[in-house]
Amino acid sequence: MSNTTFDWIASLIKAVIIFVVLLQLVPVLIWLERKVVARMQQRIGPNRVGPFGLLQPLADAVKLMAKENIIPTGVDKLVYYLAPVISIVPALAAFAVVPFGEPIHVAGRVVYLQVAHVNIGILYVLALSSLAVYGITLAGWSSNNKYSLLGGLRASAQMISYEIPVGLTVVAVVLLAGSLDLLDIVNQQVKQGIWNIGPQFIGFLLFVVASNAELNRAPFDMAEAESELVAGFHTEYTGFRFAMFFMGEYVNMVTTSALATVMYLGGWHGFGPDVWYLNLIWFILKIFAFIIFYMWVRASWPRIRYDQLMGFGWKVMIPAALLNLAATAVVIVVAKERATLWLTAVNIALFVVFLAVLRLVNSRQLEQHRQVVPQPDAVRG
Amino acid sequence: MTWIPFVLIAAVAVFFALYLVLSKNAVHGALSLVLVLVSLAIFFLLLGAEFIFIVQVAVYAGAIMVLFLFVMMLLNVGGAEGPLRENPSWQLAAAIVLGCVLLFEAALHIARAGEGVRHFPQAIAADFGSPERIGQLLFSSYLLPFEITSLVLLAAMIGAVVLALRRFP
Amino acid sequence: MNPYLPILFMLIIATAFAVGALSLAMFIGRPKGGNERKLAPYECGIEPVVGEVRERFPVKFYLVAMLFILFDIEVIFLYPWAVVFRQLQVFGLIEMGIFLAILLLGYMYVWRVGALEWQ
Amino acid sequence: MDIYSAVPFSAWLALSGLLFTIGAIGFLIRRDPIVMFMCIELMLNAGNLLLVASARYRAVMDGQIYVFFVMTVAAAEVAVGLAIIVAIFRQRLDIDVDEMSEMRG
Repeated sequence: MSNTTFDWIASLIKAVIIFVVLLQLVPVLIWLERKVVARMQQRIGPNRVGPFGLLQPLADAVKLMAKENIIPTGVDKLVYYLAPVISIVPALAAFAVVPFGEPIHVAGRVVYLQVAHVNIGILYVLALSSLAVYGITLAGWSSNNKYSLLGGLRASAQMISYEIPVGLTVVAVVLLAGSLDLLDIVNQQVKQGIWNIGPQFIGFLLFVVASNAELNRAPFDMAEAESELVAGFHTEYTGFRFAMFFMGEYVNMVTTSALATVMYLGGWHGFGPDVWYLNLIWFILKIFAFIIFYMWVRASWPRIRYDQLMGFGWKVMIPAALLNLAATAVVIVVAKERATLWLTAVNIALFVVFLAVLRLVNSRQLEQHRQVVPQPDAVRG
Repeated sequence: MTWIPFVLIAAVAVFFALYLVLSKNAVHGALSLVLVLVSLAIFFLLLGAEFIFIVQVAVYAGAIMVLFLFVMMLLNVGGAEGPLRENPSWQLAAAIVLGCVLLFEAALHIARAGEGVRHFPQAIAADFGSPERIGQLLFSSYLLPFEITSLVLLAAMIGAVVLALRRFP
Repeated sequence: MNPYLPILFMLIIATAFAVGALSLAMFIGRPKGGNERKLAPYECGIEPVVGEVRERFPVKFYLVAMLFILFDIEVIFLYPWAVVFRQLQVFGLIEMGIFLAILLLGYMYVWRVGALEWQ
Repeated sequence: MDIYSAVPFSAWLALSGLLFTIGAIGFLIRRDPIVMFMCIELMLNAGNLLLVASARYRAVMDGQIYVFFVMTVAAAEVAVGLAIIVAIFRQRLDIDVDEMSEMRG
């Protein structure tokens, strides 16, 4: 077998496996989210279909598939059908460059444990996630419904606003690694002896917040606020077309979690022996930790107001991300070899200061609030 | 055999370029322009311009076209009128004549250059078009243009804000 | 083999899945009659308000997209810089500092003028 | 799969010229300013394609840098150009280039 044939077959197999795994993760995540959120709200969650309600997503899928395919009057049919496809295809393709293990050797050839090993991996993921805006905008526009259009515009304005902080925090990671290749980024973390969550702790926090907003998830899910916008851009979508938006969202969540794992948590590295199957388990565990964190956030915080959301993105996240980037660059130049150590120290110190300031501001606001509203307990009921 | 990707992608690009010019609907036109941009991005990739490829996708397809869509929705010009709505016929004639002249010029150039432009057998390094090389060039030969770029962006930022926020009588 | 070819495979598989699933759903869930009420756009369950559906929206949305483009370009310029930063050292710091300082002026102007407020 | 060895440079030249011509004709025959704007983008991209192709065929990377700058300028131009369209629209509530005669100054 020639080298080229081998490469073709290997990459085809990898592509199919990743595709199947990603699609299979969607029902698992939907089930998990319903269960986790239910438990946090003192409910039980799905428990009728199958053991622990495990087959519930399957039942939902059958229902969605069999639903009547309504095309509302006055929609732009071409765009209306295209929008769900546009929202899921980039989501699936974005995962192609994420590495999930050390390259392994099969029959004397190197096989990368990622669908495509490219030079500019991290930028590729960001670029494809910026294409996700289209699905939402077009869905809102084509539906011939005011609320859909407003929801779509809001969602896309929010997504593009938070793309900039995401990009800026990623630049700080690239500064440390000196490469856009995701494999290099993981290896560099092993080489420097500490995962990037240490020297980039502030960046990590910014990335988690900004990516949560970019995923349109609660508490940043103003775009699909059921109470205000009758569910936003997908109001007029039923059945499987609706399901496709959902799948796109969950796949994006997996990709973002995987990206955060690769950039900040050392990728597939963990404790114990360094064999590829253990590494894979570590990788999956870290991804699920992130996903459960996102679910936890969703269950804990109320939705924030749209003007606050945009103001936060432009006035807090961008300056903070720029400061983080500048600090990283300066420390790298000044501290040279000991940059990692210094960055870790600076980040932790800054975080402590940040917490202290937050506490101070909070208590002051609470004080003012008490003065304005004499009996807050009575008001709250 | 290696002609196939070129012909396929070129056909896609030309088809959607024509669709942009002739379609009645501005939003459909914008979507077809996105497809043209993406097919050109694939060409960039095949021509060894890895970084430019991703910039094309991220900036052109991911940002500039989004602004076009936003403005169309903002101004509600989605379902615009026919493409050739009551255009003066001299304009149409001038356009076609000018187009023919342009094409003829290109053809003339190709014909005159003959074998000269057909092949420069040039091997390229493995990192041709990588972000490292772009960065090295940007911070050596092209340092001044790079800094001036920030002025262009500053001017654009101020200009657009002034124009968009202005109160009209 | 071109390292980007697997991405093409992925794109083809994903598109085939999306189109296939949608066609299947279209086949299974054929509309089963009904009147024009059923096909009317859903706006809080009440009768759709008469008038232009694709209304005009606040200029704010446009401003956000415009600022996004300019900042996106700025971020894109940061990537090649970050990759070669270890070679450039202080020189890179100064040059990028100038670049960002000029853009920060614009950012401050935008903020001062109130383009970032969302009334 | 090297596209470079099979496709002569003149093919890129022809494709780029064709796309540029389509953009130019579109710019002249359409009246919707947003579509005209998109035609300008098409013309810019035809130029970019030629720059990248010649960068490859001469094995010099400068062409790619030019494309990078062209994209930057295009982004700035789109932001300002669309701002002008929005401003005119807000004032006149109608956009048709033939009626923008007051722009002549």
